[in-house]
Amino acid sequence: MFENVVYVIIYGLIFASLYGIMTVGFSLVCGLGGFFDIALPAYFMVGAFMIVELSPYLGNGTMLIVAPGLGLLCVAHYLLFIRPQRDNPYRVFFATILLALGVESLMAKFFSSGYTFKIAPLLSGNVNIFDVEIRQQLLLGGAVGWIALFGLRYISHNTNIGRAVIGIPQSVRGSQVIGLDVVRIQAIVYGVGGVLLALGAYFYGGYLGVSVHMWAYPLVIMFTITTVGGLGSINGIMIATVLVGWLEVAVVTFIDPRIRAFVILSLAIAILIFRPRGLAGKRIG
Amino acid sequence: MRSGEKKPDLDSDLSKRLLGGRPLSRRQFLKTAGVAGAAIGLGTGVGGLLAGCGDGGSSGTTGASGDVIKIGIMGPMADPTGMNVLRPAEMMIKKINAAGGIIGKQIEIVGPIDDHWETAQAITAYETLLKEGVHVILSGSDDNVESALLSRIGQNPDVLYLSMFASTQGHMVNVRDDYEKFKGYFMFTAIDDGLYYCVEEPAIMLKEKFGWNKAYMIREDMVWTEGIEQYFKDSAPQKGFEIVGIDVVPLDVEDLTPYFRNAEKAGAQMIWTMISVFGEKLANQAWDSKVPIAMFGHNGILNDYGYWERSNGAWGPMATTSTWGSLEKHSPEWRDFLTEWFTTYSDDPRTPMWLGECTWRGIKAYQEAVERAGTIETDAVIKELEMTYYPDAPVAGGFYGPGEGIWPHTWAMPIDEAERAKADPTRGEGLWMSSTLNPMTQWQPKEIAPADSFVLPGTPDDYGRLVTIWPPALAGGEYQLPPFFPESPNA
Amino acid sequence: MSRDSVRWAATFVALTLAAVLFRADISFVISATFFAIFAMSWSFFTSYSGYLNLGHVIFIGMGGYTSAILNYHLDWPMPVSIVIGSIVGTLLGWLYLNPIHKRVSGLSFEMVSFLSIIALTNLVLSGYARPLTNGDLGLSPLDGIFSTLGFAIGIAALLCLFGYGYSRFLSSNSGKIVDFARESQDIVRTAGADPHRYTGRLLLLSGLLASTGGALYVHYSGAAVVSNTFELAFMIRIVVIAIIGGRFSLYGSIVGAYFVVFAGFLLKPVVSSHIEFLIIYGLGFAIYFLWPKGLISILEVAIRRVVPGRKSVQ
Amino acid sequence: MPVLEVRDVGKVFPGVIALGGVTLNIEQGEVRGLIGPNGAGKSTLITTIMGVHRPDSGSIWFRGEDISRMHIWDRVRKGLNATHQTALYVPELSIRRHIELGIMVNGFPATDVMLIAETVGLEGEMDENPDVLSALGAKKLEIAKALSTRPSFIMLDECFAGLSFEEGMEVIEIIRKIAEERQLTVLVVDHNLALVERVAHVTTVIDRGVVIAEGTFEELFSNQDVVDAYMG
Repeated sequence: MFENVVYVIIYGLIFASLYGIMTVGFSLVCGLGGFFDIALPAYFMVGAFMIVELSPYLGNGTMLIVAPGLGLLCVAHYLLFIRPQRDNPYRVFFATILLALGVESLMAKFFSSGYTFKIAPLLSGNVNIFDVEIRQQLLLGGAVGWIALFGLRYISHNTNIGRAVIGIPQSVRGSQVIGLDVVRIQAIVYGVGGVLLALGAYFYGGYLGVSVHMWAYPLVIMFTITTVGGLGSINGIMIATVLVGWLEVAVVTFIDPRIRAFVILSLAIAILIFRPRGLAGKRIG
Repeated sequence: MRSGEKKPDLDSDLSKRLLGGRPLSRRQFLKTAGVAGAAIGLGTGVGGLLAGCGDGGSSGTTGASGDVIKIGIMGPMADPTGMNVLRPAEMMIKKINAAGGIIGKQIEIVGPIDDHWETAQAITAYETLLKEGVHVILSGSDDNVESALLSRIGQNPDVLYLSMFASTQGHMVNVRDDYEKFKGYFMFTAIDDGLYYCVEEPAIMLKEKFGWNKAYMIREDMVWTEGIEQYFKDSAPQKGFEIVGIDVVPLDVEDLTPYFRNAEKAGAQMIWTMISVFGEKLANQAWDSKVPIAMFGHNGILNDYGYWERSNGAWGPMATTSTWGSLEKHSPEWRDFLTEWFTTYSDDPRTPMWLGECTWRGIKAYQEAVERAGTIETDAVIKELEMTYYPDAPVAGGFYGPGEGIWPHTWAMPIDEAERAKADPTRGEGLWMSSTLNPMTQWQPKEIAPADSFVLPGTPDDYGRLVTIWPPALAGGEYQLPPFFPESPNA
Repeated sequence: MSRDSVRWAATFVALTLAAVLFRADISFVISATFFAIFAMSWSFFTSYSGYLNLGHVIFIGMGGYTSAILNYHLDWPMPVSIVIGSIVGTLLGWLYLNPIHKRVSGLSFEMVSFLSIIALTNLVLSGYARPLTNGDLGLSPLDGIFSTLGFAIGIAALLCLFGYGYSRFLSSNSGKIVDFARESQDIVRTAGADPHRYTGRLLLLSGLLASTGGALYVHYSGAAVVSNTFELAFMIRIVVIAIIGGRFSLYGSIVGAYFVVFAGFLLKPVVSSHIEFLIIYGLGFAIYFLWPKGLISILEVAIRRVVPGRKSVQ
Repeated sequence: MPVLEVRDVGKVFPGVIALGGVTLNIEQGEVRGLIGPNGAGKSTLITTIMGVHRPDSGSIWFRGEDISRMHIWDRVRKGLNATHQTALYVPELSIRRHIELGIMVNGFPATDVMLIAETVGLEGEMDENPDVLSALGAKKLEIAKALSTRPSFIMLDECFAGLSFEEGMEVIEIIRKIAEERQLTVLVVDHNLALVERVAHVTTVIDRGVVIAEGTFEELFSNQDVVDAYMG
């Protein structure tokens, strides 16, 4: 029992961190823009394949190329596709659905539809914490994720741009009134989001495998954490991701793995209905 | 079945299910589109709409005249599954035509028509094939699609429908209940009880070799594994196994390590897996996590060589039912087929998967039935197909004949044997032995793999070798403990 | 005769002609008509209420599964189970979505409806619901509806009848109130009405067609399985069709459904399915970027050129 | 008996006490002024009376009935309505349709539309879209929309804001007209004292969420609290 509790706590925190860095970009751009960018999880998948394809040539330096590369890709995506229509959430939603499906078809053309496990870990041993065996690489992922989240939180509270991102109400017009260049801020958030997506893809894909379909579940996770935490709030993401991570592992460990998705989704739906602003976020919609 | 005293229980249970007209089980392996559960391959279905075309009338005709035999092909063609129908058909039919065809008639392939694993597309695909006047349809889609096609199959009993993939006995029950309507429906694929015994048999072998008897089952949350869990509970204890746990894993599972952990904590010495959809994940995560428990089972997807390459041979503790016996011990015909495939195609699927062999068998069976009947007239061909018998077949296809009871007879068993089995339940034992020959293969580092293990010509052989470990007739080597195993796991 | 009735009669004639013309490939026509039904009913609520409803398949699934359960488990005759299924499905879907749309709007509604169908798919497949739904295997074989010209024309009639009804609703007082509710709920509130009463009616009407379509669709498919009812992929297919066709237009959904099915029909023999998807999505994306109002807006321009003075087809 | 009774209503927003126990009685046929400096709680009081917010404490009575927990639309149907500080309209829909809305919703005869249009002086612009309207036109549309539900009591929030003195006088004419012709009770809210003075019989002053005085303008400006509120 004790061992199980330890297991739930540790694994929950690790997954929370991975889910968290996957969600940051999504939640912040959506909070800033008041729209949903469904293409982001597709870029998560693209990032994972970039890592798989480049690592034979770049080895341990892969992430140094892929992370900024994916960041730039996301910025380009924003400038090309989102910016022209960012005032219309429905257009963004529809355009990004089509884009995400197109990206999946394109990737499926070039890559097998199976799973690939070719992301080499930095660390390969196991650690034993209170009788729970954990892979070092996974612990590293969890740690990196939490450092990134706390770092981002620090930046967002202590720099002008950060404060702007957090402080901007959803209304883009509102922020223009107070003299901020919204396009620049959104582009920066897309860039940061892209870098974190790459980081998430490295650990998540390395642990669970990479496939062209690996954006569907992340999309659900992004939606759920954004919902539970509240749109565009880093504190919200941190709270929600821990909640989701723990709940997920706890349901699997203590109750019935088959209702994992149902429990988490029900939580998200209930929060949306009864507390639409999420646990720590701004009111949405 | 395998043991006289418990058979009645199982029978009554089964008969309740089957006579109730309820599908017993289902296998939907390799639905790579992701997961039939939650956020399943958003994309796969979407384009699904892009339907092909359909047929004008509801009652198809066979277009039974002329000098060609038309064989229609449908399935998810963007997927290894569809390719496992198309490629064997193309390879074999080229040969058959070159040799003068079947009873002097050339064979023409119609299609392939993509169904995208999707019901609406499957219907248009099926009706398009009917419109083209095909005599036979080879279909490689899952139970889901087959569920949708059933009512149309029943409308067109004159067109033979050979199912290469969907294996739910419940579908076949339709044949028994309304033979005239469904007589053209054949399931040229393994049936569920066979899948159970092809895991139990090697388990017995390992028990004798290592003394393991604590068995743990991980099954995916699908209908077909429900029935298998029941077999497990009924049969394994009688074979001297102690069931230490069963995990039912949702289809949208991402992380399988909790289940490995459960098994470890339960003191399992072997994990039996019944997985189709997420077999790749299972094997890789087991390898990645260095799970020190022998693991084997039905993981259809893992048979493809492309997978082994992609995963850097992440095979370790896994052994899996496959269509590959050790090459040297296989029939020359099948060996040639494998070799030809491997040297012809460089993209996925690099080698035939399980349903690839089903298609191979299916076409052979059709060819032989037509030759025996001397005509392509449907009823005569059906009569001959029902007599199909391959004692060496690794995979058991199944079909009901007129008036048959609970058990379908299979192509691994002559029809008169099935008749006798009905009369004398105790005969069931031998009967089912012969239908459960799916070999177990294991990946082993080439340094320790035996010389006659499965190495295809042209294989770079970087990742090791496939070794058939069961059944004895095909075995090329013995089960090897993965390097990270403790000397004597939990024993 | 009103302008609406003339237009919808003309649409029906056009669809019938298409069905007769393509009677050799009638299942393709039927498929397109079904998707037109689903897309139009989705578009009716989503476009005119201002709520982006990603849970529309709840209606389709509830109608489909109810009818299938009645037919499969209880052996009710197919026509009866379709009728009961349509009604029960509409009510179940409405009882779930209506309170939610009262409570949350905008992105929140989008998310709730999105997450709901994933949760529902999970539930339908899970062991808990299996005695009722047969899990992943689905309910099969159902009493089937086959691909006949008559059926194609029948569902085209259903489509046009509802299209006409929808048009009438939109030009009625309720429709005019909905026009305000979509843009500003406060305006309707201060005019003395609960805006959700009107958007709720829209939802009910939208659900009725979807649920009826769903009940017919499972019998046409021969089986009720998640992939032709609750699944997200199915939902997205419907959305994509409506976007390509033009989502602020009832006719747009029909154009979209026929366009997408037709494009697949033409491309299939030529290219592999990944490329086929890529072309369709690429085309959809391009169309959407260039003409956000969808194909129907291009068609409108063409019609206006041919028929001078005629106003928008909507 | 007063038409509207506001009994000790309090409303707190996160960090701000918007209303700290406001009591207000308005008699039938009265044109009441409500003034106060910016942020005094005028708008919060109106939105609370309309039902946009629920009061945290106290209650609101309309024609002898407690309406504190009623929906906005039910209050409107009881005969209460208000204009909005910033005009509330849908740019794509014509002025006629805006006025028709309340009439359709309540099932009043269609002839109301032109009557209302004439009352406020919008009859020449009925088929225009509202975004062509001047500031004065927007005020008129607001009043017309409020009138379309046949209210017996209306509240005009910031009804002179952004208008010149002459335009303000025009609005005052409209207010007098509807008060007389339709026997409406009116609450005029603004911070333009000169204009409120011209139309209100009695005026209430609120500051920081509480009523600090009530009476005619003469009475008010002999009250030191009021002077402090405005000067200090």
